[in-house]
Amino acid sequence: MADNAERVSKLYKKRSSLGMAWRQLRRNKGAIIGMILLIFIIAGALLAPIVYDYNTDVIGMNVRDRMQWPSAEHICGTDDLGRDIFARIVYGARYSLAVGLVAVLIALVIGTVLGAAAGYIGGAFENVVMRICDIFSSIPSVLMAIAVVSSLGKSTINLMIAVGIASTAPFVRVARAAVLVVKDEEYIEAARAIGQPDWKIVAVHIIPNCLSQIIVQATLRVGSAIISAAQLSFLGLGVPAPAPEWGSMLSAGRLFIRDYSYMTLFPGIAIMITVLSLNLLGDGLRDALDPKLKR
Amino acid sequence: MENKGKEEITDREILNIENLRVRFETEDGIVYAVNGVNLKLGYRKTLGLVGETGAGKTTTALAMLRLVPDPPGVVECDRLEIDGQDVRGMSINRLEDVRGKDISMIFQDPMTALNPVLTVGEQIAESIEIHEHLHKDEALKKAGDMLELVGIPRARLGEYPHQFSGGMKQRVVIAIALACNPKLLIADEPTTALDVTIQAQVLELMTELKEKYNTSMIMITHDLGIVAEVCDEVAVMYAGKIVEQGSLEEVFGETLHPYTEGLFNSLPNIKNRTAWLKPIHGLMPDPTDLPPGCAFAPRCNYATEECSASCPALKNMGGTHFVACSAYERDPDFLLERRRKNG
Amino acid sequence: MHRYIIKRLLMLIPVLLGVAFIIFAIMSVAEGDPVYQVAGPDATEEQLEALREEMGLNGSLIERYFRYIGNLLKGDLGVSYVTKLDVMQLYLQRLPNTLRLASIAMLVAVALSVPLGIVAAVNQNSWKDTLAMILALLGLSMPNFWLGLLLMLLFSLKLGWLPSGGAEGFTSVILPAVTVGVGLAALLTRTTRSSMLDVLRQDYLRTARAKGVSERKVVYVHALRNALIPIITIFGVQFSNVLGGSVLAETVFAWPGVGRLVVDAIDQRDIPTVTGALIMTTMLVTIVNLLVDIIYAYVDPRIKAQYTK
Amino acid sequence: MKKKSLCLFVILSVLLALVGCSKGSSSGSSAAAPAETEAAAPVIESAGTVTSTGSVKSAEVDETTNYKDTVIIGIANDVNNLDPQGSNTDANMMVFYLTHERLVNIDPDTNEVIPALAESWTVSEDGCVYDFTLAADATFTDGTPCTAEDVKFTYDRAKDSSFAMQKVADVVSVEAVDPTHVRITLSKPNQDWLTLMAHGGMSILSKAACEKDPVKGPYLGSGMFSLEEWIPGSHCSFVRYDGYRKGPAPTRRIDLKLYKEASTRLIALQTGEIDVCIDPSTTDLQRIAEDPKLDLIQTPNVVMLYMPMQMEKPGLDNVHVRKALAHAMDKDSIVFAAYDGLATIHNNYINRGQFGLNPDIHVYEYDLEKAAAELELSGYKPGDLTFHIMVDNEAKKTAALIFQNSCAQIGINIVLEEMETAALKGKLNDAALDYELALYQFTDDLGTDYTLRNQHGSTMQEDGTLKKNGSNRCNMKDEKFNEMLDAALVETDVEQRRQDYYEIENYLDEICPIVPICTSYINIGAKKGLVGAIWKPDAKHDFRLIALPE
Repeated sequence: MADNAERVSKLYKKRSSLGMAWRQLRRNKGAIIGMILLIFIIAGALLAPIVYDYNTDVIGMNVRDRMQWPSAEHICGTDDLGRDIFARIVYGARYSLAVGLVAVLIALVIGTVLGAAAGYIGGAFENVVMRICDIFSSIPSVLMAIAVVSSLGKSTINLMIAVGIASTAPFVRVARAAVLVVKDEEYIEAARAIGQPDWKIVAVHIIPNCLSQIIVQATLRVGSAIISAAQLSFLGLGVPAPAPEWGSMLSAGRLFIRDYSYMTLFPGIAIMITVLSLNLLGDGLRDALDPKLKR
Repeated sequence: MENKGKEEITDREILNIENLRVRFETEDGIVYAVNGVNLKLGYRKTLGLVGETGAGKTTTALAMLRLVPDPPGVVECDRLEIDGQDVRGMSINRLEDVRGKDISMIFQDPMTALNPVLTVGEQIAESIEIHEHLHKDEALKKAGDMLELVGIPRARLGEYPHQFSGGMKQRVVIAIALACNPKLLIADEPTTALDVTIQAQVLELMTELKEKYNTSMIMITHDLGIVAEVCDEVAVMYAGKIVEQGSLEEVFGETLHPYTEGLFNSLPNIKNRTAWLKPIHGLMPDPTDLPPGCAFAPRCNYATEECSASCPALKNMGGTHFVACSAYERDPDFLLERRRKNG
Repeated sequence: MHRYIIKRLLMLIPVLLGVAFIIFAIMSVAEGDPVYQVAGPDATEEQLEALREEMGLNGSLIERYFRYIGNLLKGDLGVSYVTKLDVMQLYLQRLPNTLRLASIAMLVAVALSVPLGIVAAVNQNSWKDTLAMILALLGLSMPNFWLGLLLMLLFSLKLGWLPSGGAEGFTSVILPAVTVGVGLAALLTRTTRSSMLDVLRQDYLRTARAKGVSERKVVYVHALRNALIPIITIFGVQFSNVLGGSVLAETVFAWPGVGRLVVDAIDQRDIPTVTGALIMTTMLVTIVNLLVDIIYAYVDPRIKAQYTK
Repeated sequence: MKKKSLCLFVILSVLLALVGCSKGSSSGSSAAAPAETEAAAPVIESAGTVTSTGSVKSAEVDETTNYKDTVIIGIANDVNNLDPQGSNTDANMMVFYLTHERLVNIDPDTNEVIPALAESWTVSEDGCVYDFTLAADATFTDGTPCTAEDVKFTYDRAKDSSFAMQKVADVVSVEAVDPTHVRITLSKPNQDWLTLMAHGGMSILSKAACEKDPVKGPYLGSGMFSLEEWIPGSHCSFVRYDGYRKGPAPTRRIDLKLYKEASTRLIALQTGEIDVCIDPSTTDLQRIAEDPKLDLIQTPNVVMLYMPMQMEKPGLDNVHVRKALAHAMDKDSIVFAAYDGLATIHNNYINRGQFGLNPDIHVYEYDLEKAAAELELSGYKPGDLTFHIMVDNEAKKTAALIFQNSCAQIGINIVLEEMETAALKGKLNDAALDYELALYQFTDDLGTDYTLRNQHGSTMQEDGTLKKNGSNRCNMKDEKFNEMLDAALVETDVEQRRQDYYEIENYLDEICPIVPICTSYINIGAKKGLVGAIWKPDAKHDFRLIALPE
């Protein structure tokens, strides 16, 4: 009897959501690899200013040492202005991560607020928001970002805004859908019945309930935001020189691709590994947090 | 020569399974779903396979068609013959010939058993096309006949499953299963998902068609009423094993296993409407972690310490009646409460 | 069904107007007075004023927008500041190239992803599945312009098999199409796989198997047709990404398509061309999405039925 | 799961192996790199005859050889306007040489004015009235005759064109005396005026065509070729006009194809997609020289890179700041890194090869100590000043990065603004003059007066203020400078005039309105055997007689 009860309760514990999410994530080798890689990259980005001096190692040039193939001294070689590519890549992580994170943060805040409000208020407001959302998502995001940057001018901030605006629509959708699901639950009715103001209901009850989906969405979006930013930099619309942004390093290396392919190889690998780790982690999070999407 | 002799022996049985074991190897551990099942079924007979959800009935049925998903399923058995043919070592091509022609299956949930993007006509005709090697138009024509047979106008051949109600869908499923006149029909809880009024109609249709086509049938159900109505033989399953088996009269009249008794006790008593229901307490054991002894012991009112120690084998108790319970080994005169009362 | 299509077409109008407005508004806040790009170094004030008038730069944003839409309805997107040519004509010159690239890229993507996704789903958790998923993940993580550069380095610079640029002959489309296609294929592989896994779990496949349908037919007829529905949706959504992604591939491979037109025009601050090309492209995307929705309705009888009622 | 991680590991190792391979395989070329650096010293190839003006003429067309029907030329900058009075980019100018004619031409050998559409001309005593006699059999490529009326129409139209108006500023009247005679009257004598008339922007248009179609009418000229197809951003092709009065061109069709990426352009040449590659990447020159199927044509150009400083911007209005910036310009490194050594440092304020170039000009050498000293003199502290510098191509970007790096060391912050040529031009032309620094170039060799006046001069307005001239990017308004120019212009003694220009350059050097940086090289890759082309140091090449043996 007691045995059976214990067994049943053990089974139940296995299925409790947060614990299970963490268990799931921990068991997902991909997610762990992603997390470790990401920690390395973030640590590199944070430590870069300690190891390298921005003015001499990263943007300072030594023209006589230009275009040196990878060696013990310069493990990723030097670029056309004699700057150490490895130092620039490590430092560049700061830009890529910052642009990715800030852009997603912009999209997340605007998107979640709008989406949650649309879902909660409903009616004409919802209709207007969703139609605008439709309009935004039918503009190819690269073109949208190009239009924004070309209009606002090239700067790191504008790049973040452009990428952020271009990735807002999915957050609006996710937040609205999540709110619609939660909105009619009884505890919301209860909160309303005791006279809590709407904004508080949304902030305290509704948003935390759709948080997991938003977190998943955000993790996966940071990766694509980094790629978008690199794309814009590649087109010459990104972080201005001499900042060591990966996309602009690729763009600069492209001129020498035929004889100095390492100049395009390493920044590309840096982007790929960063995005890969974010995707691995995002996939893992999705599997763990969002059982509906589980494969 | 030898083959011929064998045929004669097996001629009497449409189905012969010995020591069927199925386990699922998942990341969470190994699920022991079926643990040594022996079944034999004669021509034109109907076997009721009874047990609660998770007992391994459906898995047993799927194993007969070799439809247990692999991975994660692993199926092992000493013998698996349908109409005298060894299904175990059959090539996939041969197996596909057998499925739907010699043996076919009606699934539990008619809502999900039909492909939503194909018309019901196409779905019925497909089976006919495969097994009778007919041209598509002829197959479709025959599918229309089948549809009429199950009581649906032929005109609805070109409609999609979502245009049918649940009972109608189950009729379509039956039409698919019977399209090629199989020798053995497995019906896996065919009426569970249906309204009570429809249940009777569908059941009636099935027995009627079974008679008409001389089909043998395995009726998987947890509804003892249905068993009483349509079956000749009964096998009761618990935790992947058959715990009691025999003719309808034997199992219903001279119930031997405490679990079977529990099932009867869970039914409302029509004669005594004020009597309390006596459900079986507890849950079925975790199939990844089966107890070493009798799987029913933790829930059994008659269990002694010995029951948890060793696993009882299926023993003949006279006639065609078998039971797996160590109570009879300890005390040949052991009687269940139910029988003591009935006398 | 016709009513559904008509309704969708009517709903398209506000979306198209909105798209045009957003792009128009964004491009209007662009810094600097475009008149100086058109005027020569020695232009006088009167000439500048006359030019402003001629270029439609006078009036408020809303006024200019409605004038623009009015002209757009007549098929007039204005005149390029740089080449003085009709923007519509410039756009239409480039459009076939872009459509060619996009459609071949789509084909590449489908050819790579659907079989890969099916193999992965059918052999779930086997090494084939793992390999397919790792490939998809790499494809997803790789910036497509970088892939383009690597392909160019390998196939045209080192091996000399394929041209590195231009749009002449069939071979020139291969590298850009693969470049654009791979990223999309990665996404589609994942979609195909999860959609197939979803379908492969369905009872109706067991029904099909139980009636003796061969495994091949179960997967490719019964399962795939159902799995296609979400794939088609993604396909439609991705068309806009293909057009976006082709901007990069067009830049890397000097492919004279619409994306390149836009990027060049931005560099030249040729606002009418940027605005016109963006608006036309977005409209194209919107219309393609509508078409996909309609196809979707045809593939899935449930949706079709819903709208027929 | 184990399998999964194993798979990932395998893939990553394969990836790393690939990277490793490409590193390994290319170590060969890394060893070759120093050799390339040594070879970086400019070598003029003998693929043509270098004329005294720096043009390179390919061998001439030979009557007996069979030539290919079409010559395809890979160009770096798009042809973006086919109206001669609508733009002034090098790419467009090359087109106007093909499709149009001017009244006069410049002889690439001697730099002298020679007849073109005008077979002869006379100048009045006072140097103000020009009488041109047009070729009687001149026709436009649509077959209609080209007459004095067309010349008059063209010159009148130029008056309204913001691109051409400066060139005809002195023209008072144009009179079509009869179909073959035109009289042009100037307000004052101008030694360089005829040279100006040879500029592509002064191409003669067809009056009838322009009146019929104001946009596409100007495409029609009386040149040896007519426009076949123009797809902006892709290519621009021309077909031979068989009715050309001096006989048809040797090649039937010329196609200018745009390849923005230098590496792609060269590959196209190597694979035979194109016959000529204009301006290959300097890192690839060795490759062309080594390719037995190709010729490398090199000649020093007159494309002078300089940095204008907008003299009305705070900070830049201080001569010491300007001098500090001049001292911070590391021209050596720029030549080395931005041009692979293939450039010549330039310290003068007029172009190489122009009359009056001062050989003893004072040099602002690269010296950060001097720069810091100048900055101190200016009163600004290190860290006070931030300037934006506009660039429009890779070489300039590299130069700007080097400059930025040097300036950072003396405490002047430089911000790079990359933009396309057209945008940069727009900024420079903008009446608001909202820029500080730029890297820009001029290719004028139309006469020292025009160059100096256009680059640094200003014009007195009716209200008594000075207005900068069109190409005066530094926004210098200096009355004394204008007077010195006026004096030099009317000076008839050549030696004295030369001395005058020396003085003017010294005067400019003191003001330091711009920092001259370098002139580089015209580099052309062409298939062996190419004849007929004239490669000009101002990058406006003449393809009329180009031909490639079959």
